[in-house]
Order: sequence, then structure tokens, then C-alpha cells
Amino acid sequence: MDKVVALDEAVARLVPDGVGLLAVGGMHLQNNPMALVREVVRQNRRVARLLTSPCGALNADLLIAAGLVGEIATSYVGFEHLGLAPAFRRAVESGSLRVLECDEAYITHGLTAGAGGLPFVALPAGLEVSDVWKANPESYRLVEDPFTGRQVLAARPLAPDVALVHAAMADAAGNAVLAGAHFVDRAMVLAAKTVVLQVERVVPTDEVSRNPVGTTIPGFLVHGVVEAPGGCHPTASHGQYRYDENHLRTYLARAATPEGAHGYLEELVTGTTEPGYARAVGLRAGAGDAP
Amino acid sequence: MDKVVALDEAVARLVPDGVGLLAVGGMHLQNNPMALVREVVRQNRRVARLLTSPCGALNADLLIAAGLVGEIATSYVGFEHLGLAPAFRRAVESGSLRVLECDEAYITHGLTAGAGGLPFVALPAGLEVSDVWKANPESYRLVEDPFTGRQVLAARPLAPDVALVHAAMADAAGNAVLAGAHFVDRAMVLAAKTVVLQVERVVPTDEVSRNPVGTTIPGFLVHGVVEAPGGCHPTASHGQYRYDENHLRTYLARAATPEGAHGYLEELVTGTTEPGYARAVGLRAGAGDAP
Amino acid sequence: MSAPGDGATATWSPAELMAVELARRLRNDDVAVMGTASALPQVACALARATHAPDLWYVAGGTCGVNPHLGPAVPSCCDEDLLRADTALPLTDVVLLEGRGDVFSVFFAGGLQIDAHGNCNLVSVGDWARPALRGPGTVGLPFLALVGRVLIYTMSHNPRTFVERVDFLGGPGFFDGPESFARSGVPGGGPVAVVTPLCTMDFDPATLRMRLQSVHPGVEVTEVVAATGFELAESGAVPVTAAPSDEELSIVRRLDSGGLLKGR
Amino acid sequence: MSAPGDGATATWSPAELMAVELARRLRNDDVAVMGTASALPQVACALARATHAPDLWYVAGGTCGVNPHLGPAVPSCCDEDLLRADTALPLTDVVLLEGRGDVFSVFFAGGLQIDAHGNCNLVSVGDWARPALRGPGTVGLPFLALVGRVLIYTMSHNPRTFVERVDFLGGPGFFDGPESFARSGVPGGGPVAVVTPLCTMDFDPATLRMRLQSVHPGVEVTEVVAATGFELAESGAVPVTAAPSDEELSIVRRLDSGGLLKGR
Repeated sequence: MDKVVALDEAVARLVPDGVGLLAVGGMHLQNNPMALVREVVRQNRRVARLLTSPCGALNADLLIAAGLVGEIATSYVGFEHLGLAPAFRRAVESGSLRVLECDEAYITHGLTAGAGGLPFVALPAGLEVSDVWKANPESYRLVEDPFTGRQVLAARPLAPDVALVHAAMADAAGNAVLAGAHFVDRAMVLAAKTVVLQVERVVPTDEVSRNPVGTTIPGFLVHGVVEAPGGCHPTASHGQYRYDENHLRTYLARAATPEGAHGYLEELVTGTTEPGYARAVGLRAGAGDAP
Repeated sequence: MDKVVALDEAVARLVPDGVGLLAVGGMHLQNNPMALVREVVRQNRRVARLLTSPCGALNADLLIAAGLVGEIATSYVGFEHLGLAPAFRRAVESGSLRVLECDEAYITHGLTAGAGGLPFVALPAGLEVSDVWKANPESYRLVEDPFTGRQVLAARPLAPDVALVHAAMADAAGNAVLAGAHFVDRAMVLAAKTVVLQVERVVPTDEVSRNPVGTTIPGFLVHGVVEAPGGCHPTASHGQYRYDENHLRTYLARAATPEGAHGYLEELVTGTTEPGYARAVGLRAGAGDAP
Repeated sequence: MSAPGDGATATWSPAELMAVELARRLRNDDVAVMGTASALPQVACALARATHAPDLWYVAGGTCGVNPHLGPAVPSCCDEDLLRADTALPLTDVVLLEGRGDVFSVFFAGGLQIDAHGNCNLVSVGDWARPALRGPGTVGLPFLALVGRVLIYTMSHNPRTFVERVDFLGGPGFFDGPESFARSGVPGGGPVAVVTPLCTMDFDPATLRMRLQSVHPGVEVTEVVAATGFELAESGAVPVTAAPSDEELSIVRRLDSGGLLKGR
Repeated sequence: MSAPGDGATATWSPAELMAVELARRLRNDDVAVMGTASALPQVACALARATHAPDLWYVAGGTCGVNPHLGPAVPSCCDEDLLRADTALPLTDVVLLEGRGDVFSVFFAGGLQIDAHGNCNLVSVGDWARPALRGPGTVGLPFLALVGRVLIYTMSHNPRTFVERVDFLGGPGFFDGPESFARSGVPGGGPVAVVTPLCTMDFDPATLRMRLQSVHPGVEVTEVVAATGFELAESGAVPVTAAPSDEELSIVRRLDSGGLLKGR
């Protein structure tokens, strides 16, 4: 069954408007599935709740800048050494974005619980002293440990309705290879009901199968494969190209105001196509500086 | 810090007599750390409680045949298509071995809970209908899901005091490579307080580092590295050699009676050394039939 | 060899016919998972992929190779050969996904005991605390309660294996019938077929008791009844299992070039 | 550049001295883990390994490269270069191990706010529900309560960062002092040092409040007091931080050949 699909069709068919829980893969400035994220903005898909890896970046900030996100479950949205996330910060400070405050343990173990159909996950003793769970009673509760009788912190499973994840390559059946670091992308794929992969290259199956253990994802977990060479730009694609610091700084400068963010989106997202974006940012298709 | 240690010293120093929870790696007829297991028998180390992967085999049956195991937490001990585990079967039927009946979900998720310091693990709805947890109230309890109010099955974390695990290679610092299938060996390494690795070869660090993602174990989790070429015999060593079906059938035939098992142990374990064993079974050091 | 009690000369073994019968019950949209000693379901899945279900996925137990290339099928589910596959998952991930319930649609199962309502037992015969026969253990069989369709197979069709009620419920089927199955509220759909060297059985929709679906060529219904330790549900006239086609058999022999099924 | 307010000419940057100060607090038997934007702790750990702590292990945050080879240190903790390392773990495994408490002995931390008792906050300034400043989020800082020794560092030594009490407790230190720390029953040992461009601080054993341990060359105690938004615990005569040795500095420059620290 051929799961290779055009970018616009993938979002039109697999990302419903108002999607309940949308997970975006990648971490910090690396492996953000930006081609998919930009297309979600182009098609104006509203996201009831957005879930990031332990550290979201442009994959979250762009959707927030477009005004599409109602709530966000995250433990971090920022641009690491480059600065704070302008749209995220503005939306939260203005009260227009509800934050489900999470910590790294919950996002990681919560996705594992989602992947495993576990009813909830009990978290290590000691995590209950932070203010995080007190700020997010919807996701965290105390439960009595049936073995020790102690009150411990528990959290809901994280099972995304749709996960948008980048992979280095995939075949037509959705068998994929994760290059470099996996972050929580593998966990998102295992936990999500629908998975859309953005890949640098669609390849024959035997290229995927060379070293199957520990680095591959089976196609039965994947519902759509979009070939988007260079599609992580301006973030990095492990094994392919580094993040584009100049472009990221440009985004941060322009998105510092609502008008600037609007202009960025109009010029580079809603007002153009992915090929248009690639031309505008001077992207040599399918490549950046090799790491 | 050089963690390479002789087989006898590794067991003498790292496996205390009466060890509380000893985990033995490998699954079915593959990657059983038999050199370490045989040395545990030679040094007559009693095991208060033994933990296997979801499918234990000779790694458990040999220790049971030697009369060293007080209790076993397992979801399977057998020889797959070759037959039942003679010593395990005899010990349970005679009442001399207490079984903590487990299922695959508990062994896998319980080790993850051990690795993560999780107070307990809540298991998927539907598993509570089997008789397994009813036969093992020490490991399983019902708990109320704090989010739904439903009664769900919970289980204790599995955190081995010592784990004996096979790896293809390791450097002197304990950085190791798992070849082929990982089974739950990685989870045992993550969950155990003390880890003793049995490897086919001790190699320079750069051989371990070639492809670090998804297949390696960092040395800070490893306390001893024993070079034991061919040490999985008669089970297979992924990437190195297949299981020795003839020898396994010989074991099954001889261990069918207590006397036969005693004779096998005297001839091939307690009465000899690993080099002696290798000679007796016609093992070409460090190799079998390459898969 | 010939099928038991076969007057005519069969050109295929019971195990080969069983693989074909299992393959016939797989769908193009299935994702199947199998456990210990899984040569037979390996061949069944690969046969289905080579014939009517090219998009079927299957995961080979312990190694968790996905769609292993079977060059050839192997007896141990943990054999490294099964990693010659399109992809592979860590076992820990597969065990997670088994808990999701909505990923795997088919689970192959069996047991030391298989009862009238399709419950399986690999743990113990007699009282669990002091068993007459201690089996290996239940491994992943409790997941049967979560999966869409369970396909049961066994090479042992005799009254010790086919009992009225399992002594230990490790692999849930329909429990004691419709009421208890409904009351259990399990997400799974229960067993849909039981394939043995003598016959293929399914379950009576009203009572959820096992019944004859077809007897294999050369096998008499009376043989099956005598070999079954409980009363099968009424199933009227029992057809003969369709013999493997030449195509099916040639594919089976190619996948099983080691002859693991041929001799059984 | 020169250290702030430095009369003499310093031949090293504040960030370079901070890396040296952090390295001096690492032990040969440590296993350290670091998070976001971790060039400074990367260099500190690699320096320690190159000098007094050859057996120290360190895990670089997001990529989870173990003992990355730093050719050279990089600003993003998720940079693929950090996988040029002895080994690597999946992030999910590292997050598990952080919960064990007995694996990682050192955790590097920081925050938008760091308070008198070493609590850290990366979430929000002002009321969480309607913050004056929304920070990125807490990531792994709640694990500070589980780890043996916490080493805090920040490039921002000013009264906005160093506050009497954090507005949001995301990275637990000593809470409100000895009583509340004891009452919390957390397994961790709490923060042991706070390194900034101006000074190195530790905690008064009696009150668990931050105090001056040493001021960096060319920095006056009065500067530090003015830059700190709470009253530091009394610490008597304050020595001057030992300048990096030529060996330390040359190793730092080799590890940081990209000059990430040199310019800060």
C-alpha cells in the first residue's frame, strides 16, 4: 500500500481541523517537521491541544503565531541559546494560550503510557515537590501506591490523535529510518493514533532494512509519508543539514511583534508554497551544510 | 577505570551469595550469559530470587538444577520447540521452587519502572482478567485509577540487585554494543543496581563508538566486563554463532532426572573450568557457526 | 507423510495444511503478532502476503523483526535470522503496542490446554500451587483479551490438550461463554479459529463454544470427536477442508525450505 | 575580554573561568547530566576528564551522547555533533535513569530566577496564571530534587535573576531552608555551588542560604552584593577565585575551539 502523499494532501486528509491532540516531533532546533507545520498553517487547521517534545521550538511557536493553538502541553518552548519563543511568550502573557504545564518526565513517560495503553503513569518520588503538577491538575493527580501506601504523583497517558514527525528516509509502505538522535520522536510514533512522517527522501525498502534494529519504524504505525527535502529548515535535520541560525534569528526578530509575526507568516508560509519558501530562504533542495 | 575482570573474580566480587534479585539476560535459546551462569554455579552462589526475561531457558534451568534458586519471577522457562525445562518443571512440581507468576507485560514494564525509579506500573485494562496476578499477589495489586476511578492492575517495579547480561563487545570502561535483538537486556541493564557483562570480545572504545545511537550501553551502568568468547554456548550469540541444538538436546535428556542433571553439572560445570567446558563441548574458542 | 488415518495419499503434511488454513483467515489490513516457536504462523503470514493479503504486516515474537524475509522460516522466535526483515522494533516497544489494543489485529496463540470456550493455558495442569504438570508460563497470552482476532493453533489434538475448562486462565478466550465474556468487558474480540492437524474449528455464535468448521482431508468427524476432551457445539454437516492449492503449497515449501512443517 | 569592573587585564573570559570553577567541583566518580544550551557544562566536564577526573562520565542533554568528543563544544544540547561520543542513550532512557536517583550524581541547572535557597525557576516571573514574563518551561529541573549534587550556573548575575524566593518552584533547591528541606523528604542532596560571571557561591550549612565562597579576580564583594536581590549569608573573609592555570585555560580553549565561551 503506497503511503507516499503530497504535502497538501497529507494535511488535508490526515490532520482534521480542530484536532484534539497534535504532537509535533523534533527537539530544540533539531528535526522539527517544519514542512508539515507550515502546511498546517497554510490550511489554517486549528489545534485544540498541541503537544511538544520535552523542548519545543519553532514547531510550536509558528503554530501559536498563526493563532491556531488553543492549549499547549509542554515542558519547554524556546529557542535555546538564541532566545525565548516570541509568539508563545506573548500568547501566554496575554492569556490567549492555555498552558498545561508539564515536566520532562511526564512528557516522556506519558508518551510511553500512551504507546502502551497504560491507564496512567506513576512518577518517581520527589517530583511531587515542584509546582508543576499543582499548576496542571488536569494532567497530574496524587494516587496511593498500593504497595507502600504512600501518596505518589500520577499522570495521564499522552496519546496524540495525530503526530507530525521527521525521519531521514522512508519507503512507500511507511517503513522509516530515524537518523541521529531520536529525542521522543519514536515514542510519539508509538503513542499516536495517526502518524504523518516528513522525510528527506523516499527510498526503496532495502535501503531502510540495512540495519533494522534500534533505528527503524515499521510502516504499520505510519499513515502518510511526505517527501520534503530540506523540510526541517530552519531547524536541523540530523544526518542532512544544520540549523540555519541566521534565519532563526530573523524569525525571532520579526516575530517579536504581532505585526512582524504576521508579516513573516504571510511572506514565507501562507503567501507561498514549500518550493516558494525554499527559494525565498535560499535553500538548495534537499540539502544544507552537511554536519 | 578498567572494568575488565576475570570470570571467577567477577562472580566472587559482584554476585553476593544469597543475592536478593538476580536477573539473567537473553531470551529463549539466544544470548543467555551462560559463562557467568556456570560460574555462579561453580561458586555455589545461592539466589534468593531469580528474574528472567519474558522467556528464560538454560540461564534459569541450570541454576535451578544446581539447587541454588529459592524463588523465580518469570513468565516462561522452557526450551521453546525443543521441550519443557526439566529442572524448572521438577522443582515446581515438587514444591521446592516458589514461582512468582508473571506475564510479559509485567516483566517488560516492571523493568522499565525499575529503570525509572517509578513507584509502580499501572497495566493495560484487560490484563486483569487472567489468573496470573491472582497467583502472584506479592507482585500485582489492584489500584484505583485517579483519573477514571476504575480499578486497574498495578505491579511492583523490577530493580535487580545484579544483572548478568551478554553483549557482543565492550571496551575496558564498560561501554558495550548489543548485537542483533535486544530482548529486554537493555532494560535489565538500566534497571539493575549492579551489571556484569559477558562479552565475546573486549575492544578499543572507537569500535564501540562507530554507531552509538540505539545499540550501545554506556559504561557508567556497567560494573564488570568479562571476556568470554563462545560464552553463550549452548545458546546462540547474535552476530556470532547459532545455538547448539545437539548440546541442548543432550542437556534436556540428561537433566530429565535429578541424577542426570547432577552428572551434567559435575562433568561440565562444577567439575571443570570454562576452558574445560569449551574443550568438552568441542567449542572453537570465540566462535560457532556464523549465522 | 500422510494425514492421520488418511486412506488416500496426501501430498502435504498436516502442518503445511495448517499454515494454509491460518493464512486463509488473515486479511490484507491485518497486523499480526506471534510468539514462541512460531515457524507455522511465520509461514502462514508470509503465505498470505504472497497471495491474497500483500499489505499484511507481521511481527515475529522475540526478535520483533517486522515482515521477516524468511530465508527460510526458523523454529525459534528469537532467532537472529528473523532480523533479516523490512524493519525491527525493540521487544519492549512491541509489548507496549500489544497493550494499546488498536495496533495488532491478530494474535497467534496456543497452549498445553485449550478449552471449549477458547481459553488457553501454558502455565499448569492441575492445581497451580502444586501442579501435576508445570508448563513454561504464560508469556504474552494475557494480551489475548485485548486483541481483535485470536487465531489458535496446536499440533496436539488430543483430550489432554482440548479440555472442557483450562486449569489456569492465562490466555483469555470467551471465559465461560457469552455472559462471562460480556461481563469481562475486555476490549478484544476473542478467538475466531482453532486449527489442528485434524480439523479447523470456530465458535458457535450463540454459546461461544468450539465447533467443527471443517475436517481435514482423510479425517473422520468421529476421530475429531474422540480426540477432543469436551463436547463440540453442533455444526451440522461438516465440510472437508480445502486442500492446499498447488500455488499455496509451492509457496509454503519455498518459505519453509528448511522443511520445518513438511515433516510434521 | 576583561571580567566586569576589572582593573587589571584578564586573559580569560568570565565564561571560561566559570567552566574551570565548575570543573573543579566535579569528582572522578561522578556521572553528570546537563540540559539546554549546555556548552559551558560540556567544557567543564571535558576539562575535569582531562585533568583530575579522568573517569568522570557526562551525558549531553537532548542527544544523550555520553562523553561527547567535543570537536568542538556546541551551543545546542540537541546538536548532532554531540553524538560523536563514546556511546549514546535514547533520551527516553536518560529520563528514566534520572528518576532512579542513584545513577546521576551531578545535575547542572540554572534559571530565569535563582533564589536564596538555591531553588530555580524557568517557568514564569510573577503569577503563573498571568505571568509578567513567561519563561520557556521547566524541562527536567524537577529532577533536581532527586540528584546527589546540583551545580547551578548562570551568565546573568543581577537582582532580577537572584531573588529572595522564586515565583514558581520548578527546580527544587533547599526550599525555604533546613526545616522545609528536611520535611520534603526528597532523596537528593540539593545544590552545592552557584557559579556566575562575578563569583562562586555555596550554601551556609546552618541556614542553607546562599553565601559567597569566592569572588572572581577583579570583582569587588560590593559589586556582588549589589547584583544580588537577596541578602547573602555571612561568609567572613571572601577569598579571590583562583585564576585558571595555563593548563586549564589551554584545555578549555582546545575544547571550545569554536570560542563559545571566549566571547562571554
